[in-house]
Amino acid sequence: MERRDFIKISALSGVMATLEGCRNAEKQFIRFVPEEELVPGIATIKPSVCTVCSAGCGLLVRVMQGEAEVVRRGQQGLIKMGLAKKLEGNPQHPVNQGKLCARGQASLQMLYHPDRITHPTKRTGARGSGEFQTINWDDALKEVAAHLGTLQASGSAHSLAFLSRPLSGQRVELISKFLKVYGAPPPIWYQPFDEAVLRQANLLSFGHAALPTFDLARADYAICFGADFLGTWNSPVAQSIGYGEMRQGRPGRRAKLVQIEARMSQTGANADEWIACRPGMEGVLALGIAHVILAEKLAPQAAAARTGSLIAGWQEGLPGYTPEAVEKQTGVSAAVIKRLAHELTQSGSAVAMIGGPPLAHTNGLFNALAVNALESLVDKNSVLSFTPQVGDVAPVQASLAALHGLSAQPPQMLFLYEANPLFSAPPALHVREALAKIPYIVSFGSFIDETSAQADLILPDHAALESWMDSVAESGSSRAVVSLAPPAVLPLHDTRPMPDVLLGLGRQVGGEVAKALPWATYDAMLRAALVPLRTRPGSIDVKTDDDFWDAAQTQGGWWSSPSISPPVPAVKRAPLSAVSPQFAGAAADFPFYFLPYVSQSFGDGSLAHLPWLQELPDVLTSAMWSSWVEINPKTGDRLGIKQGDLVEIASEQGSVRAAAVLSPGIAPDMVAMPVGQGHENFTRFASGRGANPLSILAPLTEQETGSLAWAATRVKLARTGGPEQARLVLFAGGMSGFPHEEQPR
Amino acid sequence: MNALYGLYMDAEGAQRAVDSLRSASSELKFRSQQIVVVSGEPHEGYEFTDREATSTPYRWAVLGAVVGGTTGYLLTTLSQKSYPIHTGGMSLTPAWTNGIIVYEMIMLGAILTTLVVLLVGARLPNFKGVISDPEVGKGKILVGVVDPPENAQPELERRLQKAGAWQVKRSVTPQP
Amino acid sequence: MAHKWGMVVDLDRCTGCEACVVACHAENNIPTAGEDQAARGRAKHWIRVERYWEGDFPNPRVRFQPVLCQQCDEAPCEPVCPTYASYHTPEGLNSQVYNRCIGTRFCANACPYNVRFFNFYNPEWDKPLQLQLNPDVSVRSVGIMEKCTFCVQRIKAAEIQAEAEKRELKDGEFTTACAQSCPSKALIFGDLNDSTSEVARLSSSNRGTKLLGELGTKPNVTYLERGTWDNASHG
Amino acid sequence: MPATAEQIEQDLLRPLFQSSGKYWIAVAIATSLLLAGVAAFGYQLYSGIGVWGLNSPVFWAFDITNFVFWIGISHAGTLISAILRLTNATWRRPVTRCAEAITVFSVLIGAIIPLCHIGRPWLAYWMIPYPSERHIWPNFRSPLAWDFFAISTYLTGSTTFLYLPTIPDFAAVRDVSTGLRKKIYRVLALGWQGTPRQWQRLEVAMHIMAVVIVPVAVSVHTIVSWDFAMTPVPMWHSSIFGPYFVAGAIFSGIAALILAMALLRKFLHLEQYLRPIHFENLGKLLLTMSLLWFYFTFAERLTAWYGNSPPEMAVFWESIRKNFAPLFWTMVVCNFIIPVPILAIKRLRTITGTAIASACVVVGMWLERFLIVVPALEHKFLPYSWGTYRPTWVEDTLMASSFGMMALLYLLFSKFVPMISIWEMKVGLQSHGGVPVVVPAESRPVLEGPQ
Repeated sequence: MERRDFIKISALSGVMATLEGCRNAEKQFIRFVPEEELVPGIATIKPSVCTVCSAGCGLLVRVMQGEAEVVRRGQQGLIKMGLAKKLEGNPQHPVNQGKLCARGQASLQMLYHPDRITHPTKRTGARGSGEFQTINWDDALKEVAAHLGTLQASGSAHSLAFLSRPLSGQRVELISKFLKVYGAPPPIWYQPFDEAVLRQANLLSFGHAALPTFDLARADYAICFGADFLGTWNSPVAQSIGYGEMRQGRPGRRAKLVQIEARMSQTGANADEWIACRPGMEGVLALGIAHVILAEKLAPQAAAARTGSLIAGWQEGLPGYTPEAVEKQTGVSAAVIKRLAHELTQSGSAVAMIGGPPLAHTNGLFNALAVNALESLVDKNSVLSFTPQVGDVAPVQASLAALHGLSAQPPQMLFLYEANPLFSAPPALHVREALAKIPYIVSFGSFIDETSAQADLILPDHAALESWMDSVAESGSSRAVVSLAPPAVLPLHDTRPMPDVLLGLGRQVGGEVAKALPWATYDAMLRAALVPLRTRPGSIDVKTDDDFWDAAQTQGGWWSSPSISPPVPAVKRAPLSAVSPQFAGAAADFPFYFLPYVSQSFGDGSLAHLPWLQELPDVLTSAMWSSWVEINPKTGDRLGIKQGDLVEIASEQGSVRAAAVLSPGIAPDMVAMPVGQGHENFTRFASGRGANPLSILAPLTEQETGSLAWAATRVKLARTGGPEQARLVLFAGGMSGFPHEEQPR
Repeated sequence: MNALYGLYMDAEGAQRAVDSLRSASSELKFRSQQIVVVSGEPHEGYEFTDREATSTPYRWAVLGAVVGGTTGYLLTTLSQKSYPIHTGGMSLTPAWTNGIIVYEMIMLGAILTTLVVLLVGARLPNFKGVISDPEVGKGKILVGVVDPPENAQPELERRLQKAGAWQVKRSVTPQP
Repeated sequence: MAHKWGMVVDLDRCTGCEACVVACHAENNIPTAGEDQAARGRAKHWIRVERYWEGDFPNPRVRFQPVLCQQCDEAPCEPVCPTYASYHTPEGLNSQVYNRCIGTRFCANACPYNVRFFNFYNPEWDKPLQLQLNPDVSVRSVGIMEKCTFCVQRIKAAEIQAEAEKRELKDGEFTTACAQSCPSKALIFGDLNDSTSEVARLSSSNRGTKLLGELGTKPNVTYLERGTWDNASHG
Repeated sequence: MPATAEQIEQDLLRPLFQSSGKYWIAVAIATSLLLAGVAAFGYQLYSGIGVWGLNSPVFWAFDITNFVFWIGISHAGTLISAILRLTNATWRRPVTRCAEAITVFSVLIGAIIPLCHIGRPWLAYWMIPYPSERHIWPNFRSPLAWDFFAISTYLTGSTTFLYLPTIPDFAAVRDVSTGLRKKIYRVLALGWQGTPRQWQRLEVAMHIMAVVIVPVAVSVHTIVSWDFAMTPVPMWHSSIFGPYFVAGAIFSGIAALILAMALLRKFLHLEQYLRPIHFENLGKLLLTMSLLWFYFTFAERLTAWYGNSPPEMAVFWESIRKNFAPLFWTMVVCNFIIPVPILAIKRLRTITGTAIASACVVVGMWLERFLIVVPALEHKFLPYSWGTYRPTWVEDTLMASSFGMMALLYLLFSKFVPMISIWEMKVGLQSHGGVPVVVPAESRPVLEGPQ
């Protein structure tokens, strides 16, 4: 065969793949040519920013030419354009260093999702009926501007609310500024699994109201209280990179990982030692370990004097926390506690981490402070640090209080951006009722979900890859990181980027607002905000602002030269003494702790609409397309529940049904459900699939910070049907599951 | 085509008839090839049947087997050699597996030649001039002379009768 | 020098995050089966992370084991194919020539690792999802087998590049989609014939084993067993 | 008891000239089954083979089970009749043709099934070795390529083996029939006349064929077994498979033959030709094979159990104790527990008895093939990748239609060809001065030596 043929071939196959997709693909086949003889096409690589979670990883987008149906000036047609084919990590980016998690890569499907909202649409039917009609942008914007005008004129500007998922970077600035000058209260950031408790604890213990950064490559021993830091918590990619290093990156020096949790997470599955601790007692366990260290003088007490000062009785060596006493409260044997204490102090530099469920109890802050104290007691090598920030922008805090406020007095007008409280907030918070009372709701969402289905007007945002993206890394790096990227591809649909729409609205509203937001488009605002970084020592060393701006775009952002901001003396504060967690539901009626956990595939559920993630087998259960409840086999035997049976999980707030998965990795007195499925209305791939554990949560909050205590609900179980009712799709073992494969060796 | 023939109850009679016809062939001016015997089933142990015995088909079958085997060998090795393809660790022309193909081809060769040899040897197919008589199906044996010389017919008829014919017929056989 | 592509899977680094799985879907145009087909065992994952439980509560242990085509030197899938659809490339890959495949599925049965997948239907993508399809990779039609190719399209691209620049391929200048995405660097891809390459170095590690090596398939994927803390700490 | 050749000819030609309403009903049923299968296959072609219950890792199931089953059945005729011919067992005469017919038809079906089961049936011809634009030849290393050669050889051979001894009977029909029928049979008879020369050549040819067809038959089923034994699949990769499959094939073949004979005897009123002695003798053969089958099964299982390699034991227990246990033990009952007593006890070894035993064996042997194919594929080496299999209606229909096809072909055959070789029966008469060969069993050995 000749090179010329190859080119024909690759062209053919290219056209076939991009245009035809699957249609009679066989007819398109170039016959008899081995795959390895096809000549690849030309790709251009463009930087972008991952917005799936708060970690803010840097992306490289593989863009190749193709033909797409697009909308231009209301006209639909086929044009040749660059199409994003694949998302990779940006090797230069300090956070993810060229790596990318499953969720980040799958976010590519958000761009091409068949159920994206392609035009501005106006509600025609009743709220939530899902009846919308297309309108053009000018009318839509006029309408919103009119509402804003009348609201301001009637002197009730304060009753404009902006509900969004926690954002990062200049979008936060833009929204906050807009509301401020307009005269409205600050934006309401909501997501179910917020980190308010940990930020507060870190502020108290270390003087940083931020998520911690762990340089695991420096650790010889890691003890982790509940944080799924390899899966979904904080900055998973960065932490996984560090994990790889601490395992096999240093010849002859392999760190030990001890995971303490009552339900085995993906991280727990990788631990050398997995210890089940009674839920909410993690803090006590930490102090028990600290007690041994202090009592046996295994480490200089001074090391933790600062952080310890926040714990009652620390100075006296925690008399109340003898291993035996702690064993009673936590269920972890005294011998193990002692051993852990010795291991922690004898092996090089250790680190203690906390995150996830332990913080989602009514005593979350105490648990956090206790582990922080232990951390500073054993961390000789400053494995823990905080990512430096440019300026003093505090990370946005998702606050349940604000959501409460929304329910308390519903505003006159609501902007909605990618937050979906109707799915992710416990019904007990009555968000649905609140929304019903709001006369006018505008959503910027790209998809119809439970909440945006309530909107009166939808102004669909560009997909991330179609927009100017920026974000600031809160953690995961020893450098200050500002990620930035221009659009990677042209827009496919008749959508507009939310920031530009907001700026436009500002102009139309005029007055103060227009003055405060002088920028024509968002990139102008970005440039204005970022260019000052040129003078700071960092990844870009150029003379002029223009060069800086270009360099930042090609590099995918700007990052400072390495420098870690060490923990600073703790805030002076009345020491906290052990508080035992409160649970909703009496142990007699509701015998099981209920743990809704962040799903490996769907995060908090906002990714359930991506087919790649729906078909991604959960790594521990191998389940796809379904939702399930994890039950200890012994509990299963006791209640006559078998693998795949349909089980009803009932709390005081209500009940959900899911398929049972018998897992040895969960305490007999606990059941756990992944969050993400159970959407009533969220695209063809997620709607009406499985059950939503958040919908049976009690509205308990963490006492000190008032954030949702999502692990503090108790439930009861009952078998309500066989496998045929509960569609549990497992990848392992095809149709019927094999819960306990043993390696044939 | 017409024929003069007698029908005989059993092989002995047929044998006698065949003998007397043959002895008369020279004086009555017809070739012994014109003598025809037809039966509804094979008979053994008589001169007129066993003189046809032969073992050539066996030799042909063996030859066919050899040809078939060679074809198989060439088919495999030649195709593998002339279109060489990457086989990882495997040899390009593996004797073990090719042997199986060769084996099957040997058998096929033998079968086909046997078939051909039979058809040729039994003068099949042959759709013209088939002499048959319904009585043959009922167990009689037909012995006669094809296209007998006119003047010889009375003598032939006599001889057939003398051999103990159950019946003697002079037939213009309709083309079957 | 001829290349010999191989991979190392470090079970001690693998966290089971399955970034590799999505990466593979995106790179290789693997269609989503959908719930019903997945329930019937037709979900396609060229690379999968197997999970094995050992022991029970309170001391359960889990071992993750990414399994992809082992690209065997002595591949059982190759000799059984009557049409040479599954054959051995000059660079030692087990290639599946889709166009030659008539779908006997014999190769899939012969494969001890169950890493070959069959197209039970023509693949379908709801528009405009098909715009994501990678033009460098054929879309497989109904009735044929498919499997991990070690991202042969990337290999080809790199080789053409190097050829154009008149130079040898450098170790790590390209890698497979799965290895590229793997956050903990549990997957390392490279040229086993290049003694200086990382993959060559690691595959000779004393933790190295071959998956089902006892079958004598001579895989080009090496698994590095999990380490234990005690061994590491005490020298 | 047919005394004369005339009688024989009348009796055996009767079915060709007159047939009952029952016959046409049977034909109708068989045809509709066949058509249902054709429809199902069309549906499968249209929507993809996904309409089957196959999945990963169970890539073969009903399709290959039926393939092996029918190829197995095919060992009824050719092998048996060939052996009986070579050993010159004269009681074979009424048996051979219906046996050989079974062979030809079941090989035909067996050869069709793989064409339906491949992913792209329209490309099946790529199996044929010929210089093509693809610049590639079949891979002669592949057991499937061996299958292709073995089965086509076997089909050619058994067809010839069936046709040759039928020529004189075609001639007989030709001579007694008129009109169109005469024309047809004139062609079929190739102008056979019945001269001593022709008889000689025919018998020699039959002898050669009998010699050749036996090793072919053996090789065919050995090669079928190699489709499994050549792969490193637990419980497949075993050297016993060759003989095991051949024995099983003959086993099921004889069973099928007995069943067919019983039916023919009843519906074609051949009581005087297919007599207890035949069922008696075939019954004894079946008994032998049943014992042999048990021996092989035991040997195979014992080796696996004693070897105790985990992957094999997974499959082993799956079939003996777990999901497949019911099927497995049904198989044992059908292939051994029921047939052996029936066939061993003389009093039970009647026509009905042997027919019942045979019916069980046919079922049992189908199950055996299923239990060889599916449990092993479901439980290969890596437990995470295990699967389970359920057939769909499409597969059920296709299977049913394979039986329908068999029935139809057989029915039509019995309409066009005397199911018992007329001339061979006549030879039987003549060689014993009018006394038919088939005399009561008690007075004769099972197989008689050459006379």
